[in-house]
Amino acid sequence: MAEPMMEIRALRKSFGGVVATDDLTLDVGAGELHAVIGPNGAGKTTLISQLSGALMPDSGTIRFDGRDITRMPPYARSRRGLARSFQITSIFPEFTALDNVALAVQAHDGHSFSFFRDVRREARLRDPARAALARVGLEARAEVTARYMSHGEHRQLEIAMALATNPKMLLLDEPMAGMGPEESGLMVDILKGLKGEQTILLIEHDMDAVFRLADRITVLVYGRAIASGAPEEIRASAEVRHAYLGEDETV
Amino acid sequence: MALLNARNLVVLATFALLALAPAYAAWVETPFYLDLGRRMMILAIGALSLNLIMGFGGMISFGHAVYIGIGAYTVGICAFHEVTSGFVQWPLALAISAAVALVFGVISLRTRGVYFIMITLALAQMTFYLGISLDQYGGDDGLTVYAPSDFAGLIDVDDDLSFYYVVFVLLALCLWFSQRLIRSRFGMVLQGARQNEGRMEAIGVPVFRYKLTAFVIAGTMAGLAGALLANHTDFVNPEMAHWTRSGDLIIMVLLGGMGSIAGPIVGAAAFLLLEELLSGVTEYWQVIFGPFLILVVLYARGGILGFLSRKDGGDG
Amino acid sequence: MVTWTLVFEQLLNGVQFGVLLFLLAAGLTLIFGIMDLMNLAHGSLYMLGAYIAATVTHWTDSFLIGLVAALPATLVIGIVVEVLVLRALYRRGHLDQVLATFGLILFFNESVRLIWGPAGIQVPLPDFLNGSVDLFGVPYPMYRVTVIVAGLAVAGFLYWLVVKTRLGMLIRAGASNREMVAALGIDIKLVFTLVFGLGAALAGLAGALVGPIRSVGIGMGENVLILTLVVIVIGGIGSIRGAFVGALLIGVIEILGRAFLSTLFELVLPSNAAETAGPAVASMLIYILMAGVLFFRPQGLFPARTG
Amino acid sequence: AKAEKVKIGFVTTLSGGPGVIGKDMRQSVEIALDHLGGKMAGVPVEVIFEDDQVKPEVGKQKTEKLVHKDKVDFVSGFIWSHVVLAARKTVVDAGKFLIISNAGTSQIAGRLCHENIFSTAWQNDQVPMAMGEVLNKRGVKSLYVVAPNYAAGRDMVNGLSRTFKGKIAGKDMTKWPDQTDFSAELAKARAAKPDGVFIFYPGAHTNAFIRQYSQAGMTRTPLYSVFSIDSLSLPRLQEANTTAVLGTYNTQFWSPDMDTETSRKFVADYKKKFKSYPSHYGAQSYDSIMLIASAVEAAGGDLSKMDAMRDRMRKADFPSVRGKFTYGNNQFPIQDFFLREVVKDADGNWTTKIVQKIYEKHQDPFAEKCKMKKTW
Amino acid sequence: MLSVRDMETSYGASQVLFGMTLDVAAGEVVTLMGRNGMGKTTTVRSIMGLTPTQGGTVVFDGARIDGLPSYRIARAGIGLVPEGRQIFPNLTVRENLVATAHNRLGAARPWTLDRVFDRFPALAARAGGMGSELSGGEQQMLAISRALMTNPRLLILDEATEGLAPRIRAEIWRCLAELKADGQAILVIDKNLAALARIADRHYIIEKGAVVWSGSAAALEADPGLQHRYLGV
Ligand SMILES: Nc1ncnc2c1ncn2[C@@H]1O[C@H](COP(=O)(O)OP(=O)(O)OP(=O)(O)O)[C@@H](O)[C@H]1O
Ligand SMILES: Nc1ncnc2c1ncn2[C@@H]1O[C@H](COP(=O)(O)OP(=O)(O)OP(=O)(O)O)[C@@H](O)[C@H]1O
Ligand SMILES: [Mg+2]
Ligand SMILES: [Mg+2]
Repeated sequence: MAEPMMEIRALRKSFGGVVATDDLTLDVGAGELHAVIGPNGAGKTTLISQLSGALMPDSGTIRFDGRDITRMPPYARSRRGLARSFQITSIFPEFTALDNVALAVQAHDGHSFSFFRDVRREARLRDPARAALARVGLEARAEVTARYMSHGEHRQLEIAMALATNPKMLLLDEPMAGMGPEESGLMVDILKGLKGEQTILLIEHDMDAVFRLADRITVLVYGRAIASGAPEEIRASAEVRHAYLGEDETV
Repeated sequence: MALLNARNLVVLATFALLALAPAYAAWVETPFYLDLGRRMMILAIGALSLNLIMGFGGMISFGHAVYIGIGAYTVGICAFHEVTSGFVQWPLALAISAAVALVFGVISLRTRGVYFIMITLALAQMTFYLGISLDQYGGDDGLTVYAPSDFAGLIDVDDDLSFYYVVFVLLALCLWFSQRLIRSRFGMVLQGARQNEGRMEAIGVPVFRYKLTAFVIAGTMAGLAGALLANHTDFVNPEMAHWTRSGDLIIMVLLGGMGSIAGPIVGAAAFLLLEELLSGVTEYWQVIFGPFLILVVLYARGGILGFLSRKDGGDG
Repeated sequence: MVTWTLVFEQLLNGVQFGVLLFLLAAGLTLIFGIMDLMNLAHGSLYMLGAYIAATVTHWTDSFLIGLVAALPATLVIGIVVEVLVLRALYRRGHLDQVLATFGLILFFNESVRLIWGPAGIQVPLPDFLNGSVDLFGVPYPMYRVTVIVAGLAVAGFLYWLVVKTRLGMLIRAGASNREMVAALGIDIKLVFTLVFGLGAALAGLAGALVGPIRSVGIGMGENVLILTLVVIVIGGIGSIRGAFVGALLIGVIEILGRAFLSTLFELVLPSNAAETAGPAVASMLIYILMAGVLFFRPQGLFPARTG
Repeated sequence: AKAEKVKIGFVTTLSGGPGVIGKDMRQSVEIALDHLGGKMAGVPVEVIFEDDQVKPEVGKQKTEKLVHKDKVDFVSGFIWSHVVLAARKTVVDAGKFLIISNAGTSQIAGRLCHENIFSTAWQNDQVPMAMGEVLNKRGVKSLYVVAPNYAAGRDMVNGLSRTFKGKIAGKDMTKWPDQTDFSAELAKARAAKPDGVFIFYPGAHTNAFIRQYSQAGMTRTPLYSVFSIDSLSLPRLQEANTTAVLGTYNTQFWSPDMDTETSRKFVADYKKKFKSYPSHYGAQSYDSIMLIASAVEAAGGDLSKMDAMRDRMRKADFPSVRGKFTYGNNQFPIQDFFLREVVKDADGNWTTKIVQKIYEKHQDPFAEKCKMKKTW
Repeated sequence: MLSVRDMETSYGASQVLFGMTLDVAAGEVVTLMGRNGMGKTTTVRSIMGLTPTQGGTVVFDGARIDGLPSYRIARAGIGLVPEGRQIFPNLTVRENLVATAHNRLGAARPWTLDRVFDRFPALAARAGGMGSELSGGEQQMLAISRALMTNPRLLILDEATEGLAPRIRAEIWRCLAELKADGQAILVIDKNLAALARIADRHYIIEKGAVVWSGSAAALEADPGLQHRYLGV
């Protein structure tokens, strides 16, 4: 396996009595699409929040691209090329779709202590932003104020913002949630296109998509990885079927 | 959006009125209008600066008058110690307000929302009580500024008319600066942080630094208003930093229309004009002014400018 | 010359002051913390409570009747204000609410001046409340003891109401998502109106109680409003428990600061420096306390557990 | 040439709680105008009242308006030191007369004195200085002092210390203006067991203090006050039946029972018209108008004769409520001060009564800081 | 039981629904399908009185309910599981359930706390925790349970399985099937075609704010072209 892009060692996080991440150890190889699945409340979002810096772990370490980032603030991780999308839509509602994405581009284009130049005329922000919107199929909605977009469109915008910065690694928290079949299909295609170039940690309950995309799958239950392996192995595992997939769900 | 919509017209008209007020005052031989106009513009600078952090950055400071007070006291104390050169006083006023804003910002920007409102209020009240205990500078009686700022003959601040235009030009400069600022990268970060701070961090922006910078810029601009106010009233006093004054500034911003750059100017003008007109009608003028504010909130969302742009069919 | 009985008496003073603040803070934390309505006019209701109680006391020669009359009167005023003005503002931002309720302050202050004149009113105390009782060797004004008891009773009642009853749950639910509460079959407008009325009545009660101690006058609401905001912010907005602890904390610290800070400073500073620093710092004390609390706990002491 | 009209701008506080002072001042001005028949030297008089809202900036702006828009000839009134300090320059720069009816700031009495500024009141320090003498005479050895922590409050305490020879057993400077609960201070005062308590509280705070004073069971300790108990606060105290205030002492240059012809007439007419006693604020305002009237008479109604008007005013040659007095070099009165006691009048209303003259022809200590020389 | 006729709804200047018409009979399970942004949620909000309509009528149980405040519509017997869960974050799980619970219409076998906890043991385990602390899927279960606790005659679910683990999702479908068996009428919006097909009696496909196709479950399954055209599968 290639040099891991992200190494998680003995990560632990508890909320009061709930242990949301329980001595988790996990590697994500460079260029790999690694899916994390597991029942609701297994600690998937909590994991992503710790990786992105929104939550601080109680103990354990996280290394990203050869550096220990365990205690780094979120913006610094983002700068190093770690981008996340949110499970619950998180955008800038008063900006247009294009402004939303352009802001993400700007965040990675040096500092923003520039007080005089009109950003809306800066091609080096606008062009990549448009490209990212096009990639998720929102180009026609570029000038719509984000607040006025539908739920599914918000999800697409969310991904565009994560993509716009050409990150080394994407943390995607249920990108397909709320998308219709057609949009889901589009998203699978997008992710397929990224595969190989980019390292991706994907959380998703849409098993169709997971089995079509993932190089490796880790199953999380009560904060522990109960299984990890290639899609076929996971699909075959009785334990996983019992804990997560359910008996009669056809995939 | 058309350039000449009602909203821009009101802003232009306000500026035209302010520009021509001295001529009118001279014509009707009522220099009082000069005084009124000047006070309007000075407070407009204060309101403009507050709007930068409040309207665009979502930081509702209930202590913004402090920086006006500090700017004013700097000039007053300089004059008291017979340092009358404006080239010393004014930059010093800006520097000290900036420094205080930096310290207060570092303390208060750890908090959000209402907690932020209250901590800025607390810091302001401490400053206010400090001013009251400054016995050597008159305590709450305040300090008379015996000599106006002296610009070595370049500008005569003691002359009502030339001082008027100094203020006018400074106001225009502040407006222009704010306009550029809001549309810059910095402005985008500021506004983005208001809408969704967590996301801002997640896309890689250390929000605190930007908010702090905005806080200091606004404090400095308010400090300028303070330096002007000291020369306008020839008198400084802790009252200038009282929380009710910060409240007045907030009202001006809201009245004019928060989030539009020129709104505070219209708001300051409307606030002072209404106060002047209504108090001429009845000594119980607040019985009218109070409900007027309520009506503005209920029926003119987004203040005066918001109201006008909606009439225009703009998208708000 | 600090004796233990003096310290004890000052503590009592602090508690009494705190309890009064709690009555205001409880109403405000309900309205502001739970219903998320920034109501600057809360102090005006306090003022109206005081004026109404004073007036009725003079009409009827009975302080008790005055006190009792103030409650329904402020309740009704609160409800009218809510229905006419504030109802439309729940969905707006805090700033719109600030502007509108600031307008209400101006309106109420001037109306009071029109009706009662600028001078203010005094409320005589009935004889049975005028004496003092012996509390562990300290003669303490009977009336202040009454205030303490009344405040504690209200605190208990509110805790029960908000934490234990279904109405309390609905209030809290409505605060986070009015639309959903309505969509689940609850007339949330009515609930909010009632809660607002309750908050107003509590403020009115505080005003009525304060009449015989302090003076009843225009603008009495604004000073106390700031103090009340400080209380709920220290306590954690939206938490009745926080309001209670915050109020007692502020009450006691404010009184002890005023009482002993100068003496304390005299021990460590040259006397003329102590003379200026003492009162100055005593004035700032609660603000210093608040800034300190917020610096270390940006959500107050008892953060209301919201999402 | 004779002016068509004498215009007087009168700046005071009409809104909010302190509006009660402004109201008394305005009513007294009305009495003065009644007495003058609405004319000075045959010229009709117009008085324009403005509300300063106790804010210096507003006071300044209103003064600007009076001077530059209404074009008044005299500006009078001013309760608050900081307001008059802010407004002073506007009047003086325009070459108008400023007749201060109350604010007794040491700055204007001293360094900022000006030939066109007159006071018909006093300088802050004088009244507590008189009280200090009273305390010495009455053998008060230890005194507890409570006053608000702002400029006038500190002035009062300093004034007292200039003359009081006993020991200050304790001193509390309370928060201003928010603090209306004095339980902490009163507990300390009682524990200190002083011979007397000295207070200074203007406006509504007085009532709160005295009521808590009696509720705290302090009534056996004599209470001495300055500027706290007057015709504005007494009716309120009576309303609440705060009998503790009866028999307490304060000092002042005037009292409603003052035995001068002008004062008797002023008080009688005021009571007839407004059904209450005027306060010293009112008396001073009455005097302001009368002082202006004397100036206009001297100029024969020609308001451009500034020097003639000024000379006449310097002589203080007008019917003052306090009888005859003179002006010092700083154009503040040199006058007598009295000890007053709170009593019931014949109708059962509470008022103050002069007990004793404390100072004769007293001049404030700041006059020597004024650069003007007395040439009259 | 529910009958919507010619409903028109706009957000400000932009119109979203153009003559939306649909029916749900007692005991029937009906689905509303369509791509993102076509107006499904808006339809639901309009029925519930959460978004004002500009035209059309809504009749429920023989009485007109359009124009009524939403709490009266809910009391008439419609229970909503909204898009995006919208649970009360500052209430505990138990409080979320009981705060608005009711059995106004006197259901014979009402939903109670015990019954809900039985159905969703995950909630029982977190009963004392705050709503805000639940994971996404737990919140979704809570939202469904909360609606059930009002014992509605018509249950509306807007994307109620979004973000649920397959096993839980399956469980919810099973639960809906049980409800259906009990005679509960349900209007459901979901993207999971396979599951919908199994449970629903009828489907509506909407596009640009109006119904473009309606018919039985069998008819839809039999027409892949239709599925492709409107649903993108
Ligand atoms: N802030 C918090 N306080 C207390 N408990 C929390 C908090 N955040 C999460 N939890 C708990 O931690 C556990 C893991 O939550 P998490 O959101 O990570 O789950 P998840 O795997 O993302 O689930 P889902 O698939 O439903 O989104 C849950 O039981 C949740 O209730
Ligand atoms: N609050 C709003 N203001 C303005 N337009 C809105 C608003 N909410 C939704 N819209 C617009 O109305 C249209 C329909 O939205 P709706 O949410 O009803 O779609 P939907 O079919 O539920 O989509 P999804 O499957 O994405 O949830 C969309 O184009 C959306 O942009
Ligand atoms: Mg999750
Ligand atoms: Mg939807």
